[in-house]
Order: sequence, then C-alpha cells, then structure tokens
Amino acid sequence: MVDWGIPIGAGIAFGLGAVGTGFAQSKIGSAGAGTIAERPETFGYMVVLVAIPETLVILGFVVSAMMIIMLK
Amino acid sequence: MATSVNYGYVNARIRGMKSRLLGRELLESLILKPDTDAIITELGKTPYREEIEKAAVQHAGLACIEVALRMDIARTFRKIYSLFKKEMDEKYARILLNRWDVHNIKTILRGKNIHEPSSEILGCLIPAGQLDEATLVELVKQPDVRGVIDLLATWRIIYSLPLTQHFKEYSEKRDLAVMEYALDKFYFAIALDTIRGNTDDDRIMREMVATEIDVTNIRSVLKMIRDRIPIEEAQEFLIPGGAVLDEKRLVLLVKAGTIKDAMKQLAGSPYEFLGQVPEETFKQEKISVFEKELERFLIRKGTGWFFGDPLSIAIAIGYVWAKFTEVTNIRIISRLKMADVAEKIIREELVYV
Amino acid sequence: MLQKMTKVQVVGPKTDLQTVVDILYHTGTVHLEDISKTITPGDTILRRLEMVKGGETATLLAKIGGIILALPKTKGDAGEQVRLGEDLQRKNPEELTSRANQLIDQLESTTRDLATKKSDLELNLGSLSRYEKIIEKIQPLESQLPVLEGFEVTVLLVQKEFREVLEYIQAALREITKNQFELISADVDATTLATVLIFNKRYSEQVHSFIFSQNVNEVRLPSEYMGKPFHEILTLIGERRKEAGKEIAAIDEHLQNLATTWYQELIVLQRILEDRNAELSVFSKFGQTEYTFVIMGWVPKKYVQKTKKALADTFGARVIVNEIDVPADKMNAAPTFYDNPWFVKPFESLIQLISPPKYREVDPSPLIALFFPIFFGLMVGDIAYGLIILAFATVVKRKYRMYEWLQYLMNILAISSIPSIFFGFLFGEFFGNFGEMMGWIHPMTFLGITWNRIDAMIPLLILAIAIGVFHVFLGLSIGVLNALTKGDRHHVCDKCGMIIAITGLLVTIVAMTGIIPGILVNLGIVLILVGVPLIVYGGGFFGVFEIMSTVGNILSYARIMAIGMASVVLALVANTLGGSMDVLIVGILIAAMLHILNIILAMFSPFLHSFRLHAVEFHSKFFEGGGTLYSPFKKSMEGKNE
Amino acid sequence: MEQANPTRMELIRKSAQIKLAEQGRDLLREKMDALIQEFFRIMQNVSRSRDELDAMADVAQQSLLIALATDDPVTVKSASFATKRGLSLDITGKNIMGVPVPVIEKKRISKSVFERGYSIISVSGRIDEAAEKFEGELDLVIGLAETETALKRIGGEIQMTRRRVNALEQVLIPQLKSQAKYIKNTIDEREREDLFRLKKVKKIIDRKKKAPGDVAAAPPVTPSSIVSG
Repeated sequence: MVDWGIPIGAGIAFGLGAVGTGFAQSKIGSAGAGTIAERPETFGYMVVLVAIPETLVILGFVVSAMMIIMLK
Repeated sequence: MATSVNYGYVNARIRGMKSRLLGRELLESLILKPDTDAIITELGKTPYREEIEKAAVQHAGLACIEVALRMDIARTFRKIYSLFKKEMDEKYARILLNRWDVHNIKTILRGKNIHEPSSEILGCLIPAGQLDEATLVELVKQPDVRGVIDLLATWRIIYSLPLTQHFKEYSEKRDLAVMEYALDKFYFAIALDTIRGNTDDDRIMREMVATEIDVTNIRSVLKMIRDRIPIEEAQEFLIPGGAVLDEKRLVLLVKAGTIKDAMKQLAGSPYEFLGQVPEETFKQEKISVFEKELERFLIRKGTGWFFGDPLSIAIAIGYVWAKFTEVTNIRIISRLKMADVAEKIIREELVYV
Repeated sequence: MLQKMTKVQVVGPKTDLQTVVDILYHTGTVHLEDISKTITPGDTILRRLEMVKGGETATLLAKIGGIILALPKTKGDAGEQVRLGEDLQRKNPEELTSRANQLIDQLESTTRDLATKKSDLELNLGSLSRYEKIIEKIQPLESQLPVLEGFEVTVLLVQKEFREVLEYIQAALREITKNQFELISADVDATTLATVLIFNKRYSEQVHSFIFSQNVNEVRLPSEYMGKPFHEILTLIGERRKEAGKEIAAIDEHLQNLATTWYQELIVLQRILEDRNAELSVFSKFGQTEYTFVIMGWVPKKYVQKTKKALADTFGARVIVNEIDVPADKMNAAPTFYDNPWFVKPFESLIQLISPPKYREVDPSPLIALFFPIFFGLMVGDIAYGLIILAFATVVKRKYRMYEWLQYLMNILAISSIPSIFFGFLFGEFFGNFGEMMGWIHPMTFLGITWNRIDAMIPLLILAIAIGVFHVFLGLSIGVLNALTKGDRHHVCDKCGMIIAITGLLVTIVAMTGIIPGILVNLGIVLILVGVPLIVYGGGFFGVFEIMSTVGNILSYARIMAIGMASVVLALVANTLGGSMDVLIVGILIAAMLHILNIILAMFSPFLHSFRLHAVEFHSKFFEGGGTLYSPFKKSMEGKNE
Repeated sequence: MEQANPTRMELIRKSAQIKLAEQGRDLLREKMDALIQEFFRIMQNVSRSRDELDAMADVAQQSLLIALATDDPVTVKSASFATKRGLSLDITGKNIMGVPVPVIEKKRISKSVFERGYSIISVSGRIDEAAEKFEGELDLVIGLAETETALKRIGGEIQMTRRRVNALEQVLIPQLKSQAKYIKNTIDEREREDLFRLKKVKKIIDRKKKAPGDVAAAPPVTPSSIVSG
C-alpha cells in the first residue's frame, strides 16, 4: 500500500506556502502597480517588494521537497 | 476582499501623488521669493509645471498662478474620482467632489439672479465636481434661475429637488439664500445618507463629514450670536448630523448670548481649543479668528487620516485635504506676496504648514 | 570604485562668464552645485545670477509643448528624428529660434482652433446625450396625444411624493385655458413622474406663468428643438450626433495630417530647446557679486588638473579655480562617481534602481558584480540553459541598441550566464538530466559529494546557508567600515555586536548538532553574551530583535538552493514527460515547450532573487543610499531632471 | 463816477443810502462770521470722517486681500454675485443760515450676515468680514457725502458773502460817500457864492443910496443878473 501521508504533507506544505505568497503578492502587486503609475522611478523598489513574499513559497517548496526525498 | 486589493492600487497611487506634494521647505522658499514672476518660475519646477505652462499662455502674473492652481485642483479631483470609479464604488469620491458641484450651482444661480453675463459666471466655476464642463456650460446658457433649475431636473440631477421645492419661497421673497440653505442642507443630507452603512470606510467617512458639519455649525452659531439672531430662526441655519454637537446643544450655544459664554460651553468637547483664542477676539467678535482655528482643526484632522488604515478611504481623505491645503497656501503666499505683505504675516496667514 | 571628489570654486570677472561656462561645458568635468540655495535673501554681497534669455526659450518650449499636446500621439520615427536632429543641431541659436517661431506661427493658431472646436463638439455631444435620455423616457407618451394645430406642448416633471399637485394644476388649467388642454402622465423612474401637457397656444403666457409658480419642473430643451415632436427631436439629435462625429473625425484627420508633417520635427525641436533651456538654467545656479561671478561644483580628483588647465589656457590668472577643503563629515554632499571596469558597469544600474550610494559609502557595485552572477549561476546551473541565455542576451543586445537600460540588462544576463554554464558542469546538467541520460555529462564529485542537485539536496542547502552566512557577514563588515568612516560609534558597536552574536548563535547551533565538539556550545553562549550588550548599546533595546531578522536573512539564502531545485525538477518533468510519449515528435515538442518555459522562468526568477538577496539581505547590513550621481555639465546631460 | 444831482434832496438820499449800505455790510459780516463758525464746525467733522474713511478703506482692503488669498477669488466673486444689488437713497434738504444743505437718509448699508443673500453655511467668515468692512466704508462714504456737500455749499456762501461785503465796503460805500461829498461840496460852494453875491448887491445898494443920481446910470439889478453873475 502506498503511504499517502508524505505526498499529502508535502502538498500541503507547498500549497499553503504558494497560497500565502499569492495572497501577499496580489496585494503588494496592486499597490506596486499604483505606485509605479505615479512614480515610475520606484520601479526597482517595487520589483524587490513584490519578490519578498516569494520566500514563503520557496520555503514551502524546500520543505515539501525535503519531505519527499528524505522521508522515503 | 476585492475592495482591499483595489485599495492597494488606488491608495498606492494616491500615496504616490501625495509624495509629490510640496514640502514645507518649498513653501518657505516661495515666501522668500522677491516677486510673483519668481514664484511662477519656482512653481514651474514643481508638479504644477504643466498647469503653469498652460495658464501662462493666456494669463500673466498672479492670474497665471491662480488659474493654474484652479486647473490643478480640478484635475486632481477628477483624477481621484476616475481612480475610484474605475477601481471600486465611487460613492466616497462623489461626496468629496460634490462640494464643488454645490459651489458651481450656487454661483450659476447667483449669477442668473442678477443677470450677470454668461462669461462672467463661467469664469467663476471650478469644474472639479461631477458636473462636467458640458453640463455647466449648458446650465449657464439658461435665461434665468428657473431655467437652471428646470434643466437640472430635465437632466435628472438630484440638486434640482431642493431647488424646486424652495423655488416658490425664493420667488416670493426674492431671496436667493432660501435656496442656498436648502442646497447646503441637501448636500450634507445626501452625504450622510450615502455613508450610512456599517463598513469601516463608511465609518471613517461619516466621522469626517460629521466633523465638518460640526465645524460648519459652530461657525454658523458664532455668526448667529454676533448678529443676534433670534433663537426661533436658528434652526434654519443649522445642519443636522454633527459628530459631537446635536441641534439641542447648538441651540443652547446660541442661547448663551455671548461668544465667550458659548465657547465656555464647548469645554470638554473636541472644540475646546476655541476658548483659547486671544481675549480681545471675544470682544471684537472677530469670527474669522475662530474660523481659522476651526479650519486648522479640520485640516489637521483631515490630513491626519494619512496615518489611518492604509487599506481604506482614509488615505484618500488625507490626500484631498493635504492637496487642498497646499493649493490654499500657495494662493495665500502669492497673493499676499504681490500685495507686499511682510513675510511674518504671510506665515501667520498660512492655513497650516 | 567610487572616485575621490574635490569641491571647486571658480571665480572670475563677470565679463568672462559666458566663455568660462562654454569651456566648462566642453571640458565636461564639473558637477555644478546650486549656489543660489545657499544664498539667503538678505545677503547683499553675493546674489543669485538671473537667467539670461531663459524666458524666451521657456516661452517657445511652452508653445511647442502646447502644439504637441494638441496633436494626436504619433509614433516616434527614430531615423527621421536623428536626421532632423542633425539638421537642427547645425543651426545657430538665432536660426533655431526663428525656425521654432516659424513652426509656431504656422501651427499654433490652427491647432488651438481645431482643439477648441473639437472640445466644443465633444461638449455638445455630451449635453445631447443628456437631453436624449429624458426625451426617450417621455416619447412613448407622444402617441397618446392628439396632434393639434395651434396647440403648444410642454413636459412637466413631478416628484412622486408631490403628485397631488397635478390635480391642483389640472383644475387651475381648466380655468385658465377654458378647458382647452390635455394632460397625460407616466413614470420616468422610481421617484419622478413625467406629465405631458398640451394646450391652446393662445393661453401660452398664462399657463407658463402659472406653472412657473408651482412645485414642478418644466423640461428644458435647446431652443432649436422647442415645439417639435419628440420623435423628430430624437432624429434631429441623432443627425446632430452623426454630424458632430463627422466633424470631429474631420478635425482628427486634419490634426493627423499636421502630425504626419510636423510631429517629428516638433519633437526634435522640443528636445533641442529643452537642452538649451537646461544649459541656460545652469546660470541660475551661479552666484554673483558686483563684478565677479562664483561657480561652485565638484570635480573628480583626477580631472582637477585638466579642468584647471583648460581655464588657465584661456584666461591665465584672471579666472581662479579654488580647491575647497571640505571637512570629512560634510563630504556626504559630494556626488557619487563610479569608475568601475566594464564588467561591473551593468551592475551599477541595478544599484541605481534603488538609490545610488552616498559619497562616503563603500561602493557595493563590485560586490554585486561578483556575487550576482554566482547566485544566478547556482540557481540556473545548467549548461544548455546558460548557453541559451547567453545567446538570447547577445541577440537582444544587437537588436535593440537604442534602449540603454536593455543593454545593461542583457549585459547582466550575459555575464551571469557564464557561471550558469560553469555550475552546469558541476551539477552535470544539460537540459536537466537530459545530458546525463544521454551519457554526455555527469555530476562532478567534489568534497566527497556528488553534486547531483536532486540527490545532494542537503549539502546544497548547507552550501546555500553557508553562502548566506558569508554574505551577511560581509555585509556587516562593510557596515562596520562605513560606520568607522563616518565615526559613528553606535553603529560600529551595533554591527560588531551583531557579528559576534550571530557567530555565537551559529557556533551554538552547530555544536549542538554535534558536528563540532559539544564543548563549543559554551563558547557560543559566551559570544552571544558579549554581542548582545554591544547591540543594545549601539542600536537600543530593539536592536536585539535584529538578531532574529538577521538569522532570517541568512536562512533566506536557502532560496538559492530552492529555486535551483525548482528549475531542476521542472527540467526533469519535461524530460520524463517528453520521454514517456509514444510518438517521438510529440515527446520532443512537449519537452521543448516545458524547457522553454523553464528557461523563461530561469531568466526571470534567479535574476529577481539574486537581486533581492542583494537589495534586502545584503544591502540592509550597510547600505544607506540616497546619494547624488555625478552628472557633469556637458552636452546631453544625464537625465532631464525628471 | 456817476454824477449826482447836487441838491440837498439828493444829499439826504445818499446819506440814507450810505447808512443802509453800512448797515448791510455789518449784517453780512455777522452772517459771515456765523457761517465761518459753522464751516469750521463741519470741517472738523469732515476731516474726522475722512480719516475714519481712510482707515476703514485700509481695513476693508486688507480683509478683502485676506479673503481673496485664502478663499479663491472666484469664491469671493461668486459670493459677490449673491450680494450685488442697487442702492437707492432719499435726499432731502435743510437750511443753514439761508444755505440749502442736503440731508441724505441715514440708511445703514451694513447688513447682518443673514441679509446678504447668500447662505452663511458655505461662505467663510473672511468673506463676511470683507463685505462688512466695505459696507461700513460705504456707510461712511454716504455720511461724508452729506457733510462734504454742506461744507462745500457753506464755503461757497461764505465766499459770496465776503464778496458782497467787499463790494459794499470797497465799492458802493466809498462811491456813495464820494457822491455825497461832492454834493455837499457843490452845495457849500453855491452857498458861498450866494453869500458873496448878496454881499455885492448890498454894496451896490449902499452906493446907490449915497448917490441917488447915479442910480439911473447904474444898470437895473435884476434877479436874473444876480443869478447869472
């Protein structure tokens, strides 16, 4: 019988991270679009700001990858 | 959820616009300029550049600045309106804008009442509200006061309601003020009505509008005391719906008889500060001093919204107030500068720096 | 490296000002400083120099700007513009002015007239549709009305809450018109009632003056529609609208024609005049006394002699260049001038995206130039991807020469693709595991680990974190250096304390996992105990929380490994999926698509994240920013100030 | 100089005229004194009102400036539309020493803010104040119009009276006096002549009485010859 626990756990780890990132980025993105519309010179800041929440999904990915690979 | 995302965008844009407001240093440098032309040159280096350039084609000197400021206000308010319209419910923006509509309608009625030429009336309009230029031009074309009201009704513009209802009284008394009071009260009633809801935005907006009503009422009360208006008539000039001062309390204020006593009654309310103006102001009954304090209070409160919830209407309110203050300040500086008023006095006259 | 700057003051007789400015302009070394800001209005000796002839150019510019605003947006024709530009550049200022005036004479009144006419028409259209709305509402009533000669029609709007007024009106009208009237009502909307009233013309005056005094509104229509049947009015409005539309179209076409003829030249002229305006506006930065002028500016140390010589050659001792000693702590005002080798240059633009460093700060661009490609390479880590990115960057660079920012971007990509290829060898990746499948290449074994990215996950994670530790420590060290130059004791303590505390923390953790002797836990704790007070002294109590965020920063470097992993996995999926297809061509197609997707992601994501690692994790340790870029006074000055 | 008929009747008439002229002159002088007194009284008033007006105008200008600066000029203008209307004044007259002087109805232009025709709710106190100051200025101007006209009229009257007095004193009275003097001189002269003639006649008569024969030789004395001699 296949042990579904690990893949499901990995999925949750990754999925929640992605949802979190998406949520954060949607807000930052819309605000960033507004800011850039008014002050194009802040483009650099905005790119960085939008990229910041990516940490969440990346950490989620790392955790899930580690679960799958290490808990085999 | 949808609204908060939109607020992210709208408020980010508004914050961006805010960051382009002129700082205190720039106002200070304007005060130190030797003449009007120097002020124009300096403003030409700020975000007012485009408006200054456009205005400079037809006007020079002070007129250039004032026309540019007016165009800028109109443009800014329309921009905010279109931002709100595109991104979410525009009802809040409408409240902010409608005061210009009221101003414009009043001006047209006043002008028509004394048969002022159309060009004169058009020159006094500020198309920053919901009634766009096309509407205003067509309104001014009407032959008389009744025509203006009828056209408003024909176009289903809500302001025709209070005007129609009070037209009879106006034509009997030949007193335009009757309709103006109706219009003013109607504006506030509509505003309060739109924001009766229970959302955070409604609450914030309600607080601001109610505070404005308070301030307006206090001002009216001061004028009433000064001109010894009988209490029975007082109600006519008061707007219901204030934040702190309801009608009963306002009537009590009028009953106090002297400004000093009335101000004493305000102790404990947010308007306590009015009791602290110089003693001789009470004696001279100089309303403008109180008014200035009230305006400062309102502006501080208005701009204070910047520190409110970043994902709410608060930011827009803050910006509108800050922008309005800035334009007023520039106008004060340039006009007083032209009249050769001492720098110290200019600084005193500035609304809020 | 940031170049050393010297503050210079050029003083000379006013009569020579124009020539001096010309020479400085051609030498192109001086970053001018606005002296007028330092002059207080009461100052009687040193005054601000008023701009000469600036007004004229400004007026021309305003007028040309107005014309361009009125013309429809036209695509800039780069070639044509260059040709026109060269043409116009050859003209002397007078000719240029007269050319500008010529254009303005020719176009200004026409464009303005057209624009006014157009906006009038648009206003007209706006009000038409307002009228139309109400007429459409009441039109259905018309059919119920008798058409009578000698009768007048008027429409009343009544608020429903006051509908009883209608009965009163009816009664009164019966009286006035001797019953020669008809009245039909219908709803307009929820609150309003429309009443069409038809009555004998004979009583027109009485009826109107009666209605006038009532609490109802009469529908007002433009005089040309008065007295016409509604359906006719609607047709008329429709016709008018069509007509206005045609007129607008004609105006647009006219404007478009003007634009095709003149737009390019206007744009070029505007640019040249703007340049000239900028040149002239430079004068307002100077100070003057009765007979002399004063120019303040910054010159890179290595150009000081050159500048001095240029002036001395023409004026001898008449114009003096003073080198002003600026106390070290005031040097922050100096402009920042990078003078980095070519491979660092593209990375400067990355830093400028955020904010150029202050003069006294360590220039972070060489460090970015070193680490950015390494991070990028570690994340991409694929020979084929690296080669494709390199090719892509080269092609784009060739193709879009005029976009400066794109050039920088592509340079960065090209430079970064080299380590990608290198790490590709290390990881043994060519289109993911495709190379390995084909037996072309294998992951290298190094330090006893086979660097296959899927198998060697933990070592890679540790490597990423280790890079993080190193990078953050490097940042903190530069922070110490910056604080030392500024003589800011608090910051020195803060940063040193942070280094010590983090070291302690790391030692403790590593010792606890047993990799190094457990006894070292004590050492770690001691280090933390030393570090924390230093931080509290330097950064206040809340500085302690910074420890946590610094640890977070270090962990954030795990993304180097994570993004790399994502890329590998996607490549793996592409290969596996492609390989499992029965039809070869379909398999190749699917694999190719996924790889293309992966490459696009690989260009974007690693780029963004290397940048982010620098901007957020690295820079926050030392970088202050907010400096002014060195932009010497010379032709085609950097940035048009906006 | 007009020749008067040198008769006694004429003399009496002239003296009466002189007396009348002198009386008139004195009366006019008195009137002038009174007018001058009145003039100075009004003038003080006027100069005080003028100062007041100047001060008021300054204040009004100042408050208008502030209103224009703080509220937009178009707002101020809009408010002015509401208050714009004609102003009619009733003018009656009164007499000061026979001088007709206008009296302008004291209608207060200053209004309460509630009477200006705009709603106080949206018009700022600054505009109110500017309006008020200008209304005050208008009040002063109207008051000043009254007093200044009076002053002008009285001044004119004073001047006219002075001219009259001067005419009496320097022209008419001296003229009458010289005429009277002439008449008197002429009459005196004639009297002296008569006396001399009488004396002469008497002498002749006396001589005739001494030599009666000579009487025939002597031409007869006729009243006409006496007169013509």
